[in-house]
Amino acid sequence: MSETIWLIPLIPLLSSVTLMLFGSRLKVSQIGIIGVASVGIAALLTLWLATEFMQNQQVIQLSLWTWMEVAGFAPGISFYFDGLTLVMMSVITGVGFLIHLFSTEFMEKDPSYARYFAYLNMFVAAMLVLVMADNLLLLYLGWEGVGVCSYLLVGFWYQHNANGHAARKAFIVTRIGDTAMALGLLLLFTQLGTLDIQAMVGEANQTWQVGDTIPLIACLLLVCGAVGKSAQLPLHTWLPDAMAGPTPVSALIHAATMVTAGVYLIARTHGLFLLAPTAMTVVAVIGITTSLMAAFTALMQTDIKRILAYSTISQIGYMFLALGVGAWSAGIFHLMTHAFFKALLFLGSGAIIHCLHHEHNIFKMGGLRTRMPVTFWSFMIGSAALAALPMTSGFFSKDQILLQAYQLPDIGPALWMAGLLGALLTAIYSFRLVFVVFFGKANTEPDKDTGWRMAVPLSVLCFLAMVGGWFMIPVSEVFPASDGSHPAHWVEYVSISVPIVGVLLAYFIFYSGRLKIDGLANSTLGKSLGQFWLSGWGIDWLYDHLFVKPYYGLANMLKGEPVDAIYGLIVALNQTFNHWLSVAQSGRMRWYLASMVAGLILVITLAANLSEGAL
Amino acid sequence: MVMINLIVILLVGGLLAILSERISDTMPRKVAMGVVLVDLLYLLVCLSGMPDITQLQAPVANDPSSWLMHFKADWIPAFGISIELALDGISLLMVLLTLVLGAIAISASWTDIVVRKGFFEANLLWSLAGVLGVFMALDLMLFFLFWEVMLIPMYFMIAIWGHENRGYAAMKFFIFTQASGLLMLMSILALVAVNHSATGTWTFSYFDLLNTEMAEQTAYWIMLGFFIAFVVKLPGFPFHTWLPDAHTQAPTAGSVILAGILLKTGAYGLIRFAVPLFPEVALNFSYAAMWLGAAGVVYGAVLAFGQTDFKRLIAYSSVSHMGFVLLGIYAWNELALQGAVMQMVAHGFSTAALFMIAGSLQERLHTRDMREMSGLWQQMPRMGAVAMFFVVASLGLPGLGNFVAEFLVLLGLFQVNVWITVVAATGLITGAAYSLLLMQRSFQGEANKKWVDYGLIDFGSREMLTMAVMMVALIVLGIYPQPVLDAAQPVLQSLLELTATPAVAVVEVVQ
Amino acid sequence: MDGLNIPLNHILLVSSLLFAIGMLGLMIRRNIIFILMSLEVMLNAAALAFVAAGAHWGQPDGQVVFMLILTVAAAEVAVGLGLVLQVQKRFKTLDMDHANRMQG
Amino acid sequence: MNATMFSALAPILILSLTAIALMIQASIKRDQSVAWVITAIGFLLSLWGASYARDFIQSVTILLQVDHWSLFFTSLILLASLVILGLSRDIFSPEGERKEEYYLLLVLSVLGAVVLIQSTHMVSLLLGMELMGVALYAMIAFPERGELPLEGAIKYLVLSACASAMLLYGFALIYAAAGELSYAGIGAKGAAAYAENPMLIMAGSAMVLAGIGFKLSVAPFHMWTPDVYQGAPTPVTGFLATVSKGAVFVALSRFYIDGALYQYSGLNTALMVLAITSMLVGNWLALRQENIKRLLAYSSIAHFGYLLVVLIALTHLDAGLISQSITFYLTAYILTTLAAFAVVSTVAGEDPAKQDISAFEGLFWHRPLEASALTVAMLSLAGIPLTAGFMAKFFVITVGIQSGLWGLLAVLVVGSAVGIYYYLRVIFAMSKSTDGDGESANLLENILALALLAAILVLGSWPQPFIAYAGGL
Amino acid sequence: MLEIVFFYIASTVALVATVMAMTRANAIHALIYLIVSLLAVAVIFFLIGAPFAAALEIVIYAGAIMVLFVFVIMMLNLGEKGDKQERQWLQPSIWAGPAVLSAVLLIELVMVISQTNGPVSVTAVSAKEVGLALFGPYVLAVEIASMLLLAGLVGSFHLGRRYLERDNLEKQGGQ
Repeated sequence: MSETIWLIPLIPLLSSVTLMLFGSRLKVSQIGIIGVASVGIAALLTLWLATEFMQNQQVIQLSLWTWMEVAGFAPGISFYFDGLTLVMMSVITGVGFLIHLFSTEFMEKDPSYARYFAYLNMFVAAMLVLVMADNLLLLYLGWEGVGVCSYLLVGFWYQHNANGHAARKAFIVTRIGDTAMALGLLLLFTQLGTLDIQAMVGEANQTWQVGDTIPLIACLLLVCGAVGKSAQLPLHTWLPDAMAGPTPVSALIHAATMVTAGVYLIARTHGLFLLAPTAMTVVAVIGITTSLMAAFTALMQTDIKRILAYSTISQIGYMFLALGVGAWSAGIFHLMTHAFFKALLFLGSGAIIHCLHHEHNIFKMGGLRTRMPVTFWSFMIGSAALAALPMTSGFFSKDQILLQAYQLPDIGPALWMAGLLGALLTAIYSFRLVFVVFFGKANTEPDKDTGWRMAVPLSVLCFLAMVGGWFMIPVSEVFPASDGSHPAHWVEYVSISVPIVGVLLAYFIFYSGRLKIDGLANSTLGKSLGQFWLSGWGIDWLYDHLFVKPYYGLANMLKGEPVDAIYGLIVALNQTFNHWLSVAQSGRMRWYLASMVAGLILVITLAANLSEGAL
Repeated sequence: MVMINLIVILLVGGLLAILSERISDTMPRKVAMGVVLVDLLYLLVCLSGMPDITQLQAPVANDPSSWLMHFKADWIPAFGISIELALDGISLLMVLLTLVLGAIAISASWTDIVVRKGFFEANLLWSLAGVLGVFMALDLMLFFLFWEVMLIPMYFMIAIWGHENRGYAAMKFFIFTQASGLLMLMSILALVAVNHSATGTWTFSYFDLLNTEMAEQTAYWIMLGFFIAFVVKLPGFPFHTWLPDAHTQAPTAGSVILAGILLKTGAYGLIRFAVPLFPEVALNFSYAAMWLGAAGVVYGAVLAFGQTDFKRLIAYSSVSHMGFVLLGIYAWNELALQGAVMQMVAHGFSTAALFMIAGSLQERLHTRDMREMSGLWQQMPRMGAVAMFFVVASLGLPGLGNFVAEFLVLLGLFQVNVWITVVAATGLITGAAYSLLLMQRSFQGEANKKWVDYGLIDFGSREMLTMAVMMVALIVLGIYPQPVLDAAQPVLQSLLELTATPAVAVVEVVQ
Repeated sequence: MDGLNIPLNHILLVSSLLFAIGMLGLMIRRNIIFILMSLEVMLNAAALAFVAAGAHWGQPDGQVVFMLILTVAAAEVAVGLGLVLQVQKRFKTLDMDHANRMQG
Repeated sequence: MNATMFSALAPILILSLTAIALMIQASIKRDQSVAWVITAIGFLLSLWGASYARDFIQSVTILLQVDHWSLFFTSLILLASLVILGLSRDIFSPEGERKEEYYLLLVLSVLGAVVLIQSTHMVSLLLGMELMGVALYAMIAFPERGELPLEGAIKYLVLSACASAMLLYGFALIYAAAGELSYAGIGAKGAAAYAENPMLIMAGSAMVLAGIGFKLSVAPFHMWTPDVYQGAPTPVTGFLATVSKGAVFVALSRFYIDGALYQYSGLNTALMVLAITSMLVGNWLALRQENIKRLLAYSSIAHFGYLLVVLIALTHLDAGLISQSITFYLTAYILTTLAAFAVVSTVAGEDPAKQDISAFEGLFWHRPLEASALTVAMLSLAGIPLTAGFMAKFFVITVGIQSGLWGLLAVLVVGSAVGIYYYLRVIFAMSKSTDGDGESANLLENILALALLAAILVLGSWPQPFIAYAGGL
Repeated sequence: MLEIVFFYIASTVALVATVMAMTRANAIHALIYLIVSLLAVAVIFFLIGAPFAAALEIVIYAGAIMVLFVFVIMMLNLGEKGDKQERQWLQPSIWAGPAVLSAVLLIELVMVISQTNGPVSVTAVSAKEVGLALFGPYVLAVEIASMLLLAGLVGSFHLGRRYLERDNLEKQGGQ
């Protein structure tokens, strides 16, 4: 098997190309089969690989060919496979397969069915390349590849300008991070002479001391890339808008896989980050800040997908926190569980939207508990996991993160406290969603319930969201072992109880109505704060005025090509001379004579007066 | 002789094309296509007898016999001017690119030329002949001759078959390039004169002039003449303003050749002449040149963003992309140079394809204004998909040729100057901005009602075939660029040795 | 008759004065006939200078040139006066400021 | 005078005999065609005479120098005159009956030009110039209709006479200073005279320069050029532009070289200023000119500016390369200008309305041969490679660089860059698509256009034989 | 010494007469002044030992060429009206600029010439010497001069004949 892991990304890629080239000639059912089966096969292969790996714990390195070889720069098209890769691949192919399956029903009526699957397959391929790459350049290929697929899928319904706008925003904002990351690559290669991750980390440890400047800069540049892709502050603004894409896309790309690529990147290069503690602190702070910001914002949203989007941002913030505090495996673990429950939630919301004639506003839903039972239970389980209620998958992963954060010297407790606040908020907004959508009075009537192709993925994901916390991820070989110490028990108790408090609060506010917050919400402060949170802390507005509008203004100003003005000036100058001289050609002989005499005077002056020193 | 034949075939082919118009209306384009393919085939046949291109010996820069091909015959012995042609890896790449894009250009203009077809195809073939000459000539006078002569057919192509404002554009194009050409002529003659006064012989041969000794001040001025001439053609900021007009107004085939091939002659000239002839001053000058390159990258991108004319946008994107080439050349290390060569090839394909799409749109919609477009994907999904491919290629998606090029340039540049690299790298962001905007305004968005029942015809098999050639080329360049790199490597190696750069590879990392 | 001690520069001075006056006349007169007369004055000035220079060097060449100048003057005036007749006939004026149909 | 002298004078004698033959013919029976044939035969014989005289190289009296260089130019202007003769055949309005004088004047004018080319003495310079000029006045005013020829003629006459007066006065001053009238004598005694009284000889040379500069239409003595070019019948304009200017320039270079005037830096400075103003003024004036004859007039101003650069370089270089450059440049210039005027003459004729650039629109498609010839001529004037004009410019720049005349070369580049614009305008106009009739020129004109076109291209693309030949003159 | 005095007198006459010629409104008056000037120059020629030149100056210049002018002026029949117009044209605004130019030129020439020294030759150049020169080294010049005169003749014939013919035609048409 180890020799054929290249098949895993290749199969979805081939399927994608097939669908692109011949999609218009295939039947809908054929398209569905090709699209789903390719990912299914990839998933099976991954499963096979996993079983092999569990047995022998063998790291696989496979080089297909040298991509390019220039002056010692020789990145290969080569793969590296270890426990971390396995986790990522499993998530990608596994969750990916479920979402593909879900999509066959969800997108059935769309005229661009083939195009959809082509993009989605290509995304899977690119994502697999990203996680399997053994060097940063190939990783970058996957990285940009998923970016393009994300762009294509967000703007899938290109007929609406808003979708196109969202897609471009998604691409360009992440590109900002990517560019910084590319600079990081340049720096790393220049300094270390290789981009091969393992060799590079080894070389880095030889070359640099902990706390050196260059690794700090390199790490920060990589973090920029991660921040962009993973929608962290300050480059998170694209993700809520990216919800313009079809909902399964949101589930796959903007919840389960692509947005966690940043987390993967940092985890993958943790050897570098260990050399730059400052960078790690930065990661942690970014993570927790993002997490809180997003949680507050999610609290105020009314669009079901936007709530989930902000929740994703917030959860990835937790992962960043984990990475920042050195809880590598906890971060990856949370990545995996999050993939399960967030995919579940997105698919659930997709089901709702699908059945509710594309209704997004949660306050126009209500009372769906009885009419869409499968969806209801999916949401219950997913929200529980998201809120990290005990025994759900999210509970285990989040708990680990918070506890390890607490143990960090100096800022540890502060991070922990902030994390707790985030957890509280998470519980509130997730159950706000549940109560508003599924309980109370029905505002819109669903025209159907989910079909089996939607129900099966939902059920499987429910299961995973419940039990995912019990999985052991095989990353112990990848990351340095934590010291294994445990904080005081009260810390653990507080961590466990906070989400429950949150759920209760949500219950009292949004279901039973016992807790009246109208007064608070309607106060001036409350209103403006609410508005502030609703708008995502005004960051979009800020960027709009700081960057977007000035750029448009600049482009508009320069549109007329100011440089050409220089040449215009030269032309004008020539025309002026032409004009003057033409006027001098008046046709009058006496004037001509005068000019000749003047010329004669000039010539005599020059010849006779300047003649000193001749010969 | 092979090289002479290559040029002569095209020249004669041009005459045939004119004559063939008497046979039938569609004959010229067939003849032209045939001629280019024959030329290409001829070259390949001749090459097949040669040692494998990937195992080329490094040509010794000043030893003709070590080159892949070399031909020399007297022309004007009174001044030591000869017909000296030679081929090495880089020339070969450029010649192949020229012929392939030539065929593509003919295909691009298959239907949109309606008057004086014979003369059109003739001009196209003649300009190709001139370009081939530029890429192969190693006698400076001969080089200059081809350099100037290839512009005349190009001028006619713009002036006769161009769009609404063709007179202005053709004139601007010609004056810019000719005026800068005059500077080059002065420089060539000055160089030869310096050599003459040192050695007492008249010679225009590259090989003889390589080792000309001269005072730094002299070398500086002469180098500047070459530099400006080449940068105008490249085009580098701030000498680029002819390009948007020329590209916009030229017929499709003209734009394809202009963007795909003609711009590369500038870059080729820089690599082949401007730096090696004056290694020290050129490298002293490199700082300024690189800033110009970076400025071009940024400026081109910003201006592209502001355009509403489809072709103009692509034209400015060329300015931005060719900025990378300038950067790559003046970083003058192997990585960056390879990047520059790659960029020449990859940009040739990607931009040519975009111009073809622009031409197809113009042919169908009779406008290039993107405000008139919107939502065309619905009517022409194939064209939309193809456009999407080349747009992402042009914004530098990894896996496609342009990325390899830009990354290598940046990588090489980073070793020379960090801050310029940072500025240039912003081109990746701004590049994405204008590329996607292009896509949004033309193919995506709400369908413009005007075109819904307009009976727009999607790409047919001829167009798709042409496009497929370029797509495959870009993909291959993107994931396995090694043949191109191998072909260029020995040459670059020998140039680097020749200039024996004391160029400091010190990284100025901000501490 | 011996030409005696007349300094060369005085003669040349006279000739230059004649030349300048002729030139002035050329520039200020609008009537073509006066213009031709001015030309004669200028040519005459040159002739005077030649003869003087010839005398200075004691060579006959100065006078030879003088005679050729006479020829030139005659030929020019002959054609010039022919043109004057045409001018009068077609333009109905001798004012040369009116002869400015071509300009720019 | 002995027999070899007569042999050496063969071209001049044959031309004189042709003039006499024409007079006799006119007195017997006036017939334009016969006059045309006699003239043509005279030119051809004279051409033969020029090659015959090659075996009798010598100075003929003190006035003329028959050598290879002058014989080459004699042949060249005779060829040019033949072209002009070919163009002159049916340009004059049919109602004027007495056209024979035109041919007589043409022959006399060519005679003047030949004398000018061979002159080594002030007297022959003066006479050659005047002979050429006086005949030209009448040729310009020759047409019996229209006011423009008359206006052109009177302007040319008055201004030219003024220039002659300047020239003569300058000669007088030089003579007063040096006591010599022959170039060689001036060269020999000039330095001593200069040492004694530098200003006199300088002022004299300057005035000569002004007088000759007028004939070459060097700025600021250029103002007559466009008006005369426009007013004169097109073949006469062609004659003026090629034969007259070419001969005068040859005479100037001889004067400059033999008189060793290049050694005076003051004079050089004056020449430089003239060259610079000519290059700039000529090109600027032509920039937006609509009338193609005026445009060519302005273009010629610039071209003689370029050519002056070569003379200035004499200070630094030996005369060999200089005279080679002059030979090449003048040959290229004469061929190119002839081609241009040949086309203008066949296409526009004598109709002022047809001389506008806009009247040339679509010429490419109606009359491809003429359009090609004019295109090549324009490209050659603009100095595009593969044309004779390029090689000519190549010589100028080479010479300039070798002498380190950077300032002049910079102006040359600026001027040429400006020049491209207006040459291209003509080409662009011709390439426009218009509906038009394909009226064709007569056979003779076609042959002339084709021959000139070929000559320009051959000289530009395979110049080696000619360079070698010019080097041996 | 007497010669020098004569020279100055003749020069003064020549200059004054020329100035008068240049400024007259009436063409015939101007012409007469011009002839006076030419005669004065002839005197100078005589004084500096060029009697042959002096004779030619009188015979050809004053005698022949000026008569040409007279004929033409008579043919054109310029009347009082013409004189008036001429006077109008001689405004300072018209002659100021040219006068400055001429003055500058004159100053330059004077500067140049004043540096010259030495008298004219003591021995006069006789007509014989001139004749020998003319038919010795300058024989070709004489021949070419004849061609020049021929050109002048043909040219003026062509131009003048047309004038006369058309005039006659018009008159006949009028009758």
